Parts: sequence; C-alpha cells; structure tokens
Amino acid sequence: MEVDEEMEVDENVKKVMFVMRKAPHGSIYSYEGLETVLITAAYEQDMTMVFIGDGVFALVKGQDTTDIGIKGFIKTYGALEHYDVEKIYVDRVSMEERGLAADDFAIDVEVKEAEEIAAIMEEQHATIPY
Amino acid sequence: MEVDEEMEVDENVKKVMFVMRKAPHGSIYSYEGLETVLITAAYEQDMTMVFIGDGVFALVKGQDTTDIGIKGFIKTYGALEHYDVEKIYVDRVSMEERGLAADDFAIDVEVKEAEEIAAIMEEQHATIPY
Amino acid sequence: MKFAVQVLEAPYNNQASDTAYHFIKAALDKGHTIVRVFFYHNGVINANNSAEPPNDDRNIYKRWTELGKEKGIDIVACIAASKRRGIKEGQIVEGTRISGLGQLADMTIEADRLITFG
Amino acid sequence: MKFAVQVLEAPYNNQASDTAYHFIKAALDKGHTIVRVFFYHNGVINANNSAEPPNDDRNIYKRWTELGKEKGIDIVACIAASKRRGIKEGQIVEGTRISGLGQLADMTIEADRLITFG
Amino acid sequence: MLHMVNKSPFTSSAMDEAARIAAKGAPILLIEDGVYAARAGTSYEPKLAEIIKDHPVYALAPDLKARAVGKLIDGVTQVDYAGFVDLVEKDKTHSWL
Amino acid sequence: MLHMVNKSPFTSSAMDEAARIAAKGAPILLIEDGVYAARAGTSYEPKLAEIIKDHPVYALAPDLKARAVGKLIDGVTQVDYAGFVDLVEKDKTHSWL
Repeated sequence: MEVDEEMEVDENVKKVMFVMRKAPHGSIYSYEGLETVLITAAYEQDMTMVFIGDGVFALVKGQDTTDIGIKGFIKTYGALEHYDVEKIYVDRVSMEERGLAADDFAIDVEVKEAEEIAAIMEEQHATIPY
Repeated sequence: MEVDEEMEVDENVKKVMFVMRKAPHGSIYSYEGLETVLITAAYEQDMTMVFIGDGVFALVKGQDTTDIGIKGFIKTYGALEHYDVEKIYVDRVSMEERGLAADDFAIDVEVKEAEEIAAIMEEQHATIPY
Repeated sequence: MKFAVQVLEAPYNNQASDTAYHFIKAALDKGHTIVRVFFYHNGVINANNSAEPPNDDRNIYKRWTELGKEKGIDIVACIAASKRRGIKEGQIVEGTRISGLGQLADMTIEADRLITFG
Repeated sequence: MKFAVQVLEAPYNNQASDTAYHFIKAALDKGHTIVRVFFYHNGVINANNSAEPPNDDRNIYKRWTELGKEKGIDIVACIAASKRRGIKEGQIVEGTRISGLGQLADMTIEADRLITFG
Repeated sequence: MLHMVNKSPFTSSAMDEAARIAAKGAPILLIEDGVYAARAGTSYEPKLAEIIKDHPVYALAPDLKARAVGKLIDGVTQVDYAGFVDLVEKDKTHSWL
Repeated sequence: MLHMVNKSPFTSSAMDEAARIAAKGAPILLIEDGVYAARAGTSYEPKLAEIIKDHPVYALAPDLKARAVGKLIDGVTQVDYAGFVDLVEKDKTHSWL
C-alpha cells in the first residue's frame, strides 16, 4: 500500500492504457497487443487495459483453437495479474450488445460505463490501440 | 452485334465479375483491383464490374491526390472502355446512402437495384472481390 | 472439381492463410483439384522465405511448401504486388513462384470455382 | 515537444505509412522532436529493403531512409512481428533497425505524445 | 451462389451488404470473425433472424469453437472444413471481405 | 484527448465507437477514409450532426481533396498536416483503428 502511494506520486511512473478493440483469431491484433502489454509491464508503469467493441470477445472463456490450428492465447490473460496488470476494464455496452456478461470472461474484469472509460482515458499519459 | 452474339455462345468465353467494395486511397484494394480488371481484359472474357458499398467512392470525379502524395487512378477508369469493359454497374442504395448521384462519377455507369445485381452475380462463372 | 484459390492477406496478421490451407487440405481429401493458389495484395507476404515464426505456433510458410512442393500445387505470388512489398525471386518459399496477374485471370477462367480468402 | 509514432500497416496496402510520413515532416518543420518511429503488426513491412515500387509512384521505403539516415530519427521494426512476416537483419531499409517491443514501451514513456497510424 | 462472410457484423458492414445483395435463397457461410453473427443473444440476432428467413445460413464449426461462440441462433447449420468444400462444390462462391 | 478516426463510417464501427466513448468536448479528427464522415448529404450526416454538438470535429484537408469529398457538414473544420500537428500538440491522441 505504501509502495502504491509512493508510485502514485513518482513522476517517473506514467499512466499507459491499452485499448483492445479487435476480435481474436481473425486477425493477430489482439494477440500481438497482449504481447505488448506483457513487455510494457516490465517497465513498471501504471497500466490499464480496456476492452471495447469486438475486443471483448478476446476474453471469452472456453475458446479452443485446436481445429483452426492457431495457437490460442486465452490462458495468457490469466498471467496478467502476475505482471501486476490489475486494472482490466470492459465497456458495458460493447459487452451487452454481444450478449455477454462478466462471468463469461476467463478473467476478472471491471465493467465500466462509457463515461468512466472516457474519464480514465483523459488521465492517461498515452493510450495504445490494438 | 454479330460478333457479340457469337461471343455469347462461345463456350470459351466466361462471365467474370469484379466486385469493388473498398474506398480509394485509404487502402490499395480498389487500385490493385483495377489493375486486375485491366489485365483480365486481355483474356477477352465477358467482364462486368460492380461497385457496392464504399466501392462507389472510387468513381467520384474530381479526386486530387497531390497533397497526400499518392498516385491517383481516377483517370484509369476512363481507359476501361478501350479495354472493352463496358458493363459497369453501381448499386443504387450504396450510391444514395453516400449522397452520390450518377453524374458525380468520372465515367458512365449503369445504376442497378440489389435484385438486378444479385441476378447478374448468379449468372457469373466467377466473381472476384476487391 | 477444379478449384482456384486466392489469398489476399498476410500470414499470421489475418486468418485468411489458415482458412485457405484447411480448405485446400479438405478439398484434396475429397479428390478435388487445386488449379492454382494466387497471392495478391498483402497475400504475397505468404511467399516470403525469410520468416521465422515462433516454434510453438504453426508454420504457415512450411504449409505452402507442403502444398506446392509435396502436393505439386501451383502457388503464385503476383509480381506487381510483390514488388510493392519486397517479395522477390531468390527470397521466396520453396514450392511457390512469382508471376503476373495473368495467372489469376487464367486460373479464374480454367477453374470451376474461384474461392477468395482475405 | 517530443512525439513518438507507431505504424501498424504495410506500406502501399494502407495509407498509414503515408499519413505518418506527412505528419512527421510537418512536426519536424514546426521544430518538434520525433523520439522514435515504431513498426508493429504488418507495419514491419515498411522496413523491407527488397521492395521495388513502381517508378511513377512515391517510394515509401526511401522516405524512411530519408527520415532515419538523413534526419537521424530512430526507426525500429519490432523483432517478433518481423520474424512472423519475414523481415530480418541484412534485408532492412537503410536508416531502420530491428529491436524488441521494449522500444515501444520506452518511447511511449519518454514522449509527450504517442500517435498511432494503422 | 454461396456468399462467404469473414468479418464481425458488429464492426464491419460486410454481413449486412452480403445479405442485402444476395439473391433470395442463396446460402450464406460464416467463417473466421464472421461466425459472431451466429451467436444467440446478441444485438445482431434480430437481423440474422430476418436473414435466415431468406437464406440458409451456415457457420464454420472450427471457427465457432475457436471463439467459444456457444449457443447459436436457431436455424444456423454448422459445417466443418469438409462440409465447407461440399458447399463450394454445390455453388459458385463470393467473398464479402 | 484528440480522437483520430481513419475508417469509413459506412463500413466500420470505429467512428461510432469513438464518438460513444470520447469524453464530452473532446475533439475528433477525421483522416484517411475517415473523412467520408464529414461529407454533407449522406446517410451518416444526421449522426455526425449529433456528434458535432458534443465534439469539435476536424477533417484532414489533403484527405478530403484526394477523395473529392466536396461539401462538408456544417461545423467541420479543415486542417492541413501542420494543423494536424498543432492538434496533437494541444492534446494527447487516441486512434480508433
């Protein structure tokens, strides 16, 4: 807790947000995007991931890519907490339009309203779109 | 006219349709697609081009790509008639949704209803999407 | 039946190369003929022999060698599209070749079916 | 001000490389600094030195050499993305280099602005 | 003619365009990210339910499984790669990319 | 934050998503195929007219000219590449690809 508070005021710690908007497997964006998140974690910045639009599909549990012969990566999301990536948000409207609920996801997420996401985006040092 | 009728019954002449659905410049699909049309013309098949969705934007007259530094190709459409590509159709709904009318285009086109396009597609030996 | 296959996207970046491969395998299993596979747009990247994809994932480039060399399927990358994207003779996947757009026109006419993956 | 630029699509196939170039030129004209240009996804194709684009069109690869060699901007293609798509040392555009994703994290932190073209 | 759609109906107009142009009765095959159109309980379900009145709709099973699409909209038929080949044998194809 | 959109609003959901998420008052910059959203007289005009009530909307002039977009929806401001740089200097950016 003390460490966290220290970090908040550490000028060298920047807020960086990864905005995930692509469905998995049809294109590599969500996978290569996740690789970026894991690498960036080593830099010990204040990281946030937000899933908007088709990006929410990347988190759906039970994905099995055996038959399409592509390496799946749904389990890699489970590693995020070990990398101290703890702020993982899902846009409520995107989720509901796609018939999903929070317990359809493979990891714990916080469901946010558009206004909340907008406010968090505005606080960032940088946002990276995938 | 006689030649045309002969061609209609020539079994070696196949109906090939090019379905253009991409806007110009943002991606190369409409330009590389047009290159394919010109090359295929040399094979003397029964060719049709149809513009659907954002594809209709490719035909808009007055495009000037000088400031984006990309080679424009709106003039190349004018060459189509010299290649005997004469069946050039535009989907009416796509055109109207985009606020366009037939006289906004750089070349003469025939505006078609979805049902007409569907019927023409069904007659083709092959359709090529760009 | 004679099938011709067009692939319009780069391997790994999009699923098109994967779906094309599985489709072709299933078609061959059913005794169909693949007249040609043609790479266009970013699809020409499929013919790049300099790639080193991760060991724990499928190797899309090797699949083309399997189909082109072992199964004898004609696999062609468009020369104009290749030049724009840096694919050239001497640096292409075994079992593929570079040629003109005429090869696309040609296979379209010859085949009973053209199937495009993009 | 310090800008970092990310390019996510292949040259010619998409306009991203063009817009990035015009943006960078305009930024330099106004006295801004370009911390780094990072190529990711199909954007790594921008670093391929084997391309021969048509003579009557712009040469996107030469633009990167102009920015990287003449203007001294650090231009990096992601190594993991490059390996998947066949971009490798010895075959890259003069004025560019291949390195890890850390270079993206690094420039994101260092720059005042990150601008992504895709 | 078999109309193939490989893009998500939530982010691309491809599915809507394919359905609008396709001749009545022509089959539609969902592949890759296109299979999300077959998912039950989404905001796209009413549209697909309309489409399926005029067109047989197929979805590629390996792509459904890869995306954990789960429950499908009534009337959607699953095919594997062999079934995909059979559909292509039966009809000419067009891809709405 | 400056929200950049480079996809056509007729074929991609990017513009709609950007506008839905962007904080009220945040500027939106249309570039590349995104500039078609600024065209007057289209089926998208009513949506952009709503968006422009909450967000200053800019469009990149070289992209408008390349596409012969012509008459713009009221309130859209044209910028050149230099103006683009100025917008980025003023605000952090996010690209809705």
